[in-house]
Amino acid sequence: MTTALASSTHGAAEVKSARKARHMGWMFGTAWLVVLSFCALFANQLPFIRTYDAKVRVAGQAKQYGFGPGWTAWLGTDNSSHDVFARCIYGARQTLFIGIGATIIGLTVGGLLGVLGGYYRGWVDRAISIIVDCLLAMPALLLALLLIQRTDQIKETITALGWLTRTEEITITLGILAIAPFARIVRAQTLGLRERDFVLAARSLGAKSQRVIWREIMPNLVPAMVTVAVTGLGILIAAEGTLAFLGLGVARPQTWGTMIDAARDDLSKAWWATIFPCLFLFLTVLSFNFIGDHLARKFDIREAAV
Amino acid sequence: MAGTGKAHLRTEGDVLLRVEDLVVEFPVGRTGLKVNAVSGISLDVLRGETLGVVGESGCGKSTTGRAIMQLPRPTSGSVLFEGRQLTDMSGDDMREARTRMQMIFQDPISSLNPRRKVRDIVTEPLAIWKRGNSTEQRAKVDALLEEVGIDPQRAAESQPHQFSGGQCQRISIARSLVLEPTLIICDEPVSALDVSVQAQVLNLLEDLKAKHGLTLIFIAHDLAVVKNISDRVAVMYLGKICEVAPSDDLYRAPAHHYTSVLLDSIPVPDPSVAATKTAIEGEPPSPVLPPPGCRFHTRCPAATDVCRNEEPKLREIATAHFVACHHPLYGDDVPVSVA
Amino acid sequence: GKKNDSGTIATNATVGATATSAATATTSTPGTVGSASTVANTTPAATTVPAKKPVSGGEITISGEAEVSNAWVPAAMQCDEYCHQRARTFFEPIAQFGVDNKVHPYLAESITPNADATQWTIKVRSGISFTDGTPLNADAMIENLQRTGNYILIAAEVADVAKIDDPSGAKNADGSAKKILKIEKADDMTFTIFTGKDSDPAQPLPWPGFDVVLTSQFGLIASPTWLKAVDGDATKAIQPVGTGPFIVQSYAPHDALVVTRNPKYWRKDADGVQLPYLDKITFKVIEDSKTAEGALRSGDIDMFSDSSGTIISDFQGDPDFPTLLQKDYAESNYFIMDLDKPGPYQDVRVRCALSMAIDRQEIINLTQGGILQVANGLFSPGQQGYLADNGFSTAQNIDAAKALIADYQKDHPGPIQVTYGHTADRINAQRADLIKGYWAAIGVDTTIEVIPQETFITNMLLGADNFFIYDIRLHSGITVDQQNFWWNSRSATQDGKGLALNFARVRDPIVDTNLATARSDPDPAKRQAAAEAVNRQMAKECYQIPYSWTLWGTMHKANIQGLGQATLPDGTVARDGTDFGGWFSTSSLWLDKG
Amino acid sequence: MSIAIQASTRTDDGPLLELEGVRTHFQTPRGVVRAVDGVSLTLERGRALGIVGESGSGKTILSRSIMGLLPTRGTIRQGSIRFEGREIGGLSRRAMRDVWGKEMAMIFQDPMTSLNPLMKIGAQIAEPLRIHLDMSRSDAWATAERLMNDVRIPAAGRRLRQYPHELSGGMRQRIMIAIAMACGPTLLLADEPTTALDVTVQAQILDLLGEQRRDRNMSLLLVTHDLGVVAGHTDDIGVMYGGKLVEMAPTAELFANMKMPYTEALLQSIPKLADPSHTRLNVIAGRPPDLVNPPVGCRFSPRCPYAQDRCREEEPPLIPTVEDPRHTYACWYPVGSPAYHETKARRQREAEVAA
Amino acid sequence: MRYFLQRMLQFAVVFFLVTFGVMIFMRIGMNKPGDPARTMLGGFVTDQKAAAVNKQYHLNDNVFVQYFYWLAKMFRGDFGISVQQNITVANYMKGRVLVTFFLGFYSLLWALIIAVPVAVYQAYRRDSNFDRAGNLFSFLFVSLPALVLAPVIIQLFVIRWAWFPRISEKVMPWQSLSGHFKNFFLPVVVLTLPLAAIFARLLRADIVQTLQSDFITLASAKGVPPSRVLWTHALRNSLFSLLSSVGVQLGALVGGALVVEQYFSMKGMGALLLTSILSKDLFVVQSVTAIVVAVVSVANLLIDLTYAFIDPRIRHARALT
Ligand SMILES: Nc1ncnc2c1ncn2[C@@H]1O[C@H](COP(=O)(O)OP(=O)(O)OP(=O)(O)O)[C@@H](O)[C@H]1O
Ligand SMILES: Nc1ncnc2c1ncn2[C@@H]1O[C@H](COP(=O)(O)OP(=O)(O)OP(=O)(O)O)[C@@H](O)[C@H]1O
Ligand SMILES: [Mg+2]
Ligand SMILES: [Mg+2]
Repeated sequence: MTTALASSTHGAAEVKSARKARHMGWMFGTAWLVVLSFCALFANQLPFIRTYDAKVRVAGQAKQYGFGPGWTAWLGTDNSSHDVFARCIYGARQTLFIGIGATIIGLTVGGLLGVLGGYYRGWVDRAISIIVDCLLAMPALLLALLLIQRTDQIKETITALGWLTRTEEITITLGILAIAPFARIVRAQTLGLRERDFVLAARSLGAKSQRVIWREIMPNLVPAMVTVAVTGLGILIAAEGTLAFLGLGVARPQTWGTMIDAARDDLSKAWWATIFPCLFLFLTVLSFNFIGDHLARKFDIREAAV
Repeated sequence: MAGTGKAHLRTEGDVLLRVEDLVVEFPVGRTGLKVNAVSGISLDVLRGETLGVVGESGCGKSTTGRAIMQLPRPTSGSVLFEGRQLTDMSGDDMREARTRMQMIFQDPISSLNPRRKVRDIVTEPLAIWKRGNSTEQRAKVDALLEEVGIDPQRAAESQPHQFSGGQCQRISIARSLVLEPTLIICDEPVSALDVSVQAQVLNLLEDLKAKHGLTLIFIAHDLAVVKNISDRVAVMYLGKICEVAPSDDLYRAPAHHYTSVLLDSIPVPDPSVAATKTAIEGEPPSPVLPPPGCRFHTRCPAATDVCRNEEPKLREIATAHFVACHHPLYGDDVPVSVA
Repeated sequence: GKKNDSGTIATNATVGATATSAATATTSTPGTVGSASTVANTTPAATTVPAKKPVSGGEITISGEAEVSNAWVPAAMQCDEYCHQRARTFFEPIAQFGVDNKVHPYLAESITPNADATQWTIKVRSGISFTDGTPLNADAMIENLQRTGNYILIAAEVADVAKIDDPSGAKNADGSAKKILKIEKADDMTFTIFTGKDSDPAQPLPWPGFDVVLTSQFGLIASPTWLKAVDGDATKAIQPVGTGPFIVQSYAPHDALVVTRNPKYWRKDADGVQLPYLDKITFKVIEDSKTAEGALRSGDIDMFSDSSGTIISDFQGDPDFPTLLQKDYAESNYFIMDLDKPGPYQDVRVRCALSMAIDRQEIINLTQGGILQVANGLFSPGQQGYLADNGFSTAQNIDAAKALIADYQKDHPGPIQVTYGHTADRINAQRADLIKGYWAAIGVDTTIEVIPQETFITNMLLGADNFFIYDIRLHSGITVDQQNFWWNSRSATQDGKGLALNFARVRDPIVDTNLATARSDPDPAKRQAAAEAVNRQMAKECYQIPYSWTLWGTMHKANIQGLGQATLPDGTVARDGTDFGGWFSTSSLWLDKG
Repeated sequence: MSIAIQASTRTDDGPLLELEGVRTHFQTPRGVVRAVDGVSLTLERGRALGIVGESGSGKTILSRSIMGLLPTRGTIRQGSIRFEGREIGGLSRRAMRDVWGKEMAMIFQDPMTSLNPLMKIGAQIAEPLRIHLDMSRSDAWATAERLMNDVRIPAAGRRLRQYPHELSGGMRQRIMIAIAMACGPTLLLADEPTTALDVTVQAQILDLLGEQRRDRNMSLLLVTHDLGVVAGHTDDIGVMYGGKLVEMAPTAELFANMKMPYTEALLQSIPKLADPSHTRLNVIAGRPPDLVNPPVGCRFSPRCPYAQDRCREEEPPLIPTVEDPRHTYACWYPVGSPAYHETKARRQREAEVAA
Repeated sequence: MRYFLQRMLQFAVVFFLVTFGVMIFMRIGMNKPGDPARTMLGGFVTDQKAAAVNKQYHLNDNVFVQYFYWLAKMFRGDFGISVQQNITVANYMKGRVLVTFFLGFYSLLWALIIAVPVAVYQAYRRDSNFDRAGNLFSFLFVSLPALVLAPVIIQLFVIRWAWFPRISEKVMPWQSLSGHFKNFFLPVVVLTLPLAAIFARLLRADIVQTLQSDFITLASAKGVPPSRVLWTHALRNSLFSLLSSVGVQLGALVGGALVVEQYFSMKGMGALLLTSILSKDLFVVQSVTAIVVAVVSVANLLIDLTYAFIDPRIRHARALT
């Protein structure tokens, strides 16, 4: 037989290597987060991590930026003579706590609102949409500022909230910010799911709405929620840093945001004190983005791209 | 056609389901307009019978099926199932009643929850109604799966997407049988399947029907399929019934112009059959603004002024053969009304 | 006469807010007889002797920290350092300090006390008018003094000025007669102010240092015509009118104040050149000192004042940007405790233990550029009552601190928990972080609260729930008399019962008696001894935890001349930074274009 | 391998389209999908060829391979595609652009998604005219209106200015045909043009296609899964299974004398109107082959009731029947062969025993 | 039209709820018996001033009355007065509005100018090196908050190379074009990069999706050249996410401006909001928030209309409703 065409494999190699690149991003993200979480969780036990308050002294004296990156202090020391590496790890603890806490709040409340609105439609949906619209109409940062700034007075007025620490305030605030986007995405997904025949099938089997929501719809929302949560985590962590910059961060234990903000003006003097926390923040956000992107691809959820 | 009337409803025999003047309307946004999806349909099904419903896309077949299940509840009309009026049943009673009737959907993939294991899906009805303990449930489900030709072992560990379309449709069928319903409404169960698989599923339905003493309402747009499985066929057009007859009668001698056009349009896999007769012009009008009089008059070759103004009623033109047409292909024209 | 205990709190301070440190409240009094010799103002060599003659013309940009709310009405300003800096370009005081640490008349031609210093007669300088054309006379000054003297913050400063019922019969909100200062006008250009213990006109109180008050916000004189206009329309407050060397051109809060030369200014320099030299000054707001540093270096601004040791040390020895330092009579940086709060602060052992746990030099090294001096109390060098050794231990002594804590825990078992508050600022946060570390080392658990600036001060004044230990900067000045209301138990109002300017709620009879002596005793030696006694007593009780004394620096481009060279009408060189550290006169500034 | 057939069907001009051993494979994470795996066929001018087969048998990919409209990524193409004697299999997309629309046109399955929703109908019909024939805007639109009249769209002038969503499915499919006709191509590839339409409309569209084809002397490659559709509307039929062409013949010949057990089974599994209701249907057991790991030997062998060992080992070539050289099939034991009858009889006996 | 009215109604509801919410929120703890003005102004105000403020703003009335008075004033174009700064809010914003407007306008514009061609080309050459580089960069910039980006940029361009001023002045283009550029460039860069990255990612994904649709294949099958397929057929059909994202990002831009203004010491609306929130400047917060909400909502409405302009289906659906 005549073979007028040589095999034309145009693009095949590219596809492969692109897939590989994406895979690498995902692998990197997971690896980074696993190592980071491990160090953060066991910071007190791990021998190579100094304690939070330990000072690395130069000739017995605490010194601002006494050490650059090196053997004594891997990532140098900060303006209070603390080990930047150790602080980054403790910062991870704090930052991840805030990020994950906020995501859980946003996901729970937003997810619930979204599911209810999407499932029941009608006035429930309209009411929820208005709440969501209101939350979205306010620029997020503005809302955060208002919330945090007012907590003192709120705590005074609503004494039941007196136990809130700054960390928890910020966590809750960021959680509130996350509600609207989560609710929107979940609602959109629910709207799609409720039209699917298996929901109709469940109802025709006599399942109650509650059961339909929990058994049929929820499990199908999980991929979207996880994906959006992961991507959202990156955004929330960055948001925490921004709040720190505006003076509304958590002072102690320091978050990455606080660390960056504390040292950023000494960049020319001691680049390490800013750059390393920046790097931690950046890599973590990047990791979450990579993983989010991977999940979005895997579950084919396009909303998460935002 | 496109007629109302209840002449075809039977009084004798074991009537399992009797639908009268079923109307379903959907609002179009907030315009105040509405989609007249189903406009006054009456049907009945005897116990053990298979009723086929055919019609073009959008004529309201699925809506009829769902309205019978009260999902959603019809705008008006009555649905009498096993002697009980479903339309004004309370929520909980209705949920209970739904266990006696089940539905199978067109898209086998979409009708199974993609995130659950197949066996759980099939067990779900039993779990909802807490029938039996888990071993009993399991035994029952496994037996059913076996019966529809799915390996229970594989079902226990796989999710729907690991099965082919035909297999998914079998799983749907198994699920609908678990609660031992008397009536199954099949909404185009084979439309999404390849011909070879379609035959498998049709045969399976026939077998199960005989074995479990089921009554079926079989909705499809493929006339050959409907004919194959049904005892009696109702032809729908734009939310109305135009003809009801035992299936062999209907295909041998269609009385309604629409039925005849429909039959003529079907491409026959046999080159020796003369090429299609002239197809009718146009497409079905929008159900938002259905034409007055006979709804088919806009496309009917035999339409007259009567058809444009007056809605024909279903009437018997041969034994058990009912048609809603002023000028049927055989039988008498409707006597021109005096008014 | 009867003691007036109607609840008016004697205040002679303005409490302002700045971003770099917790709170500043400063007053200055000249060294009264006998203490002036200890005072010297430090100016760097670069600016001490101007080799060249000043030239007129040119404009400069000055920056300062965030503003607190401002009305530019002397009777409503919450004036901090940067506020004074700007207000004094268009308002002028009745009197001002010279580098000789004596009060010199400014808008007044003379200020004369009677023999026992219970009546002060002021003669207004003639030939001056406000920039809106209103003439300056006795009526104008009295109008201003009456208004400002009744302003809640200034009222405390003039608490020992006699007050009488308002002759117009005006009433307060609670129905009591409205009080005005007892000021008697002699003629169009002369009037007399009377003192009275606790405002009681029947008990004239000898007050040898009264004239100091006239150099402060109380003495700033604004156009009465404009003041009345503001009464009608509050938004006119952003276009203030005074007699000063500059006229306000535009004001945008939290952004910029632009002032231009007052062409009809009443003063000329020694060579007869019309003052001021500069055509225009733009005052910007740059909240962050580091940004200001960057802006100065990149040429976006020409000068700024700052009290951050880190910033000042950055500029030390930089020939491109000379620095003028003000380090005497400095404020103290310390941790203040609300002694009213139940719990560990009530116990001197805990207070002293907390103090001993701290490594002061380390705090200075890490948060203040290493250039500040370790403080042993609230009396900084130069101030009346300063003692090199007041019995206070400034060295870190963890073991001793632990011992004290252990001792305390014998009586009060259980963990010791303290709450520490600071304003949202990087250096303060860094210090908080360090403090928590120090206190953790002696087994004290610290909760850190970040508190917004306004809340911070309100909390201290009103004694809010979360006011426990604060990082604060206060108490500049020269005499202990100026600190009277800060430490006097009269102003230690209980939490929730009103404003307490005695933030720490110090209620100590020894402190009280000595403060009274320091105000009115005619014998300077006794006043000095009283001051030292206060210092020792507070050190012994560890009422506050001092760690360093403030240092102010004014960094500027090398071509800016005349800084610290301003003269008073009588020819004496004026002393900048009184009332509040850091501010400087602008009338003497000129640009060296060569 | 199909030299004889080609020789006998060649007209003076030579065939319009000749495919030889066309293979189109995709690289996927699962492995190489052999979507089209060695298809050879010839299409004469003016004739209509129907391609039938089950879902996934490679019909769409075959027509796209001819058109050269495959995704570039991960596609491996082999074999020769000659169009009007010219090899077009290896042409770049740039070179193909002159062929597309002008000489070859295509109609897609789903009329709902095949038109650009944001462009006016007129603009979409006019687009190829302006590109290929350099028409002015007004000329192109006038021609577009004429084309719309040709495909019997009422009120064409008004419709020109409408958007696709304002038209029904049948109308849109007519528009698609108008677009395909615009530049007078010689070959029209129609991929399941009526699957998404109602039967009554399907009949209209099929008639329209046939009519246009005859009027313009076009060749038509009609891809469908419905044997009924090809039976009435094509001259020849090719049956595809698992990426291969398993049987090909003139329409009448095929129905009268089918050789492949697959073709037979396919036909038998369709319910027929002529049969009384409740007629038991014949069933093809099993599932279509996985194109990543196709069965060895004949691809139908795992499902074929007549399969022998040879079928499972050796791949049958496409050979002509004795009766009609235009009828080719790929089967070791075709319908009517002794082995076939033997197996059939055995099956029957077994069934009787079981009953 | 009906749709438009409906949107306006929705806007009104949201506007009322948000502004009312903000007011309530600002007054939590202020409306306790006693002296709201004092709580708001700190402990130092005179009785007269406190009384005057209380009276003028009805602070002792219930919140609904307060809200009503405030709203009535807003509608008369009177945004109120900054009680603390003794300046009308309108005056306060004057000179600041333009700063933030230019920041937002330039960032949005540049983000689109960068993102659109990049995304189109990426989608066209999917999985090519260009695409991968584009993806990587967009990932990097999406993951770089201003917190990280601004210090580095300032360090390099301002401190190290001194190309740009440390604090950005409000130089308007009509005052000095080069000065305008110098002062706005860096803040705009900090805002633009992440924005462009977000836009590019969204748009690329959408175009990739669109390129797989039948009508694109049909366009190719008609012989339409790739550039026309991309820019006319694919791009227009892929704008939905991008446009809605522009709407979402508008709100985020206000937040971004707030941060960037802080970094570059620009005195814009963001800085104003920050100071007024921190200093509890009630009416400034309320009015500026109201304005921001209104602007963001109106912009979203415009985006909605734009989409209807692009997509006849939406126009059609809306004509029905
Ligand atoms: N939930 C709904 N809301 C609005 N309109 C609906 C809804 N469901 C169905 N319709 C409309 O009602 C009419 C009948 O729909 P139905 O699904 O019953 O038709 P069908 O005969 O089943 O068609 P097909 O063969 O396409 O399944 C259609 O015009 C459809 O658009
Ligand atoms: N881009 C692709 N990448 C990988 N595999 C593909 C691709 N396109 C098609 N295939 C595979 O090629 C095989 C043939 O597909 P094709 O679309 O030609 O089938 P078909 O006969 O047209 O089916 P249908 O009747 O469902 O349209 C299928 O198995 C399909 O999964
Ligand atoms: Mg249907
Ligand atoms: Mg196909």
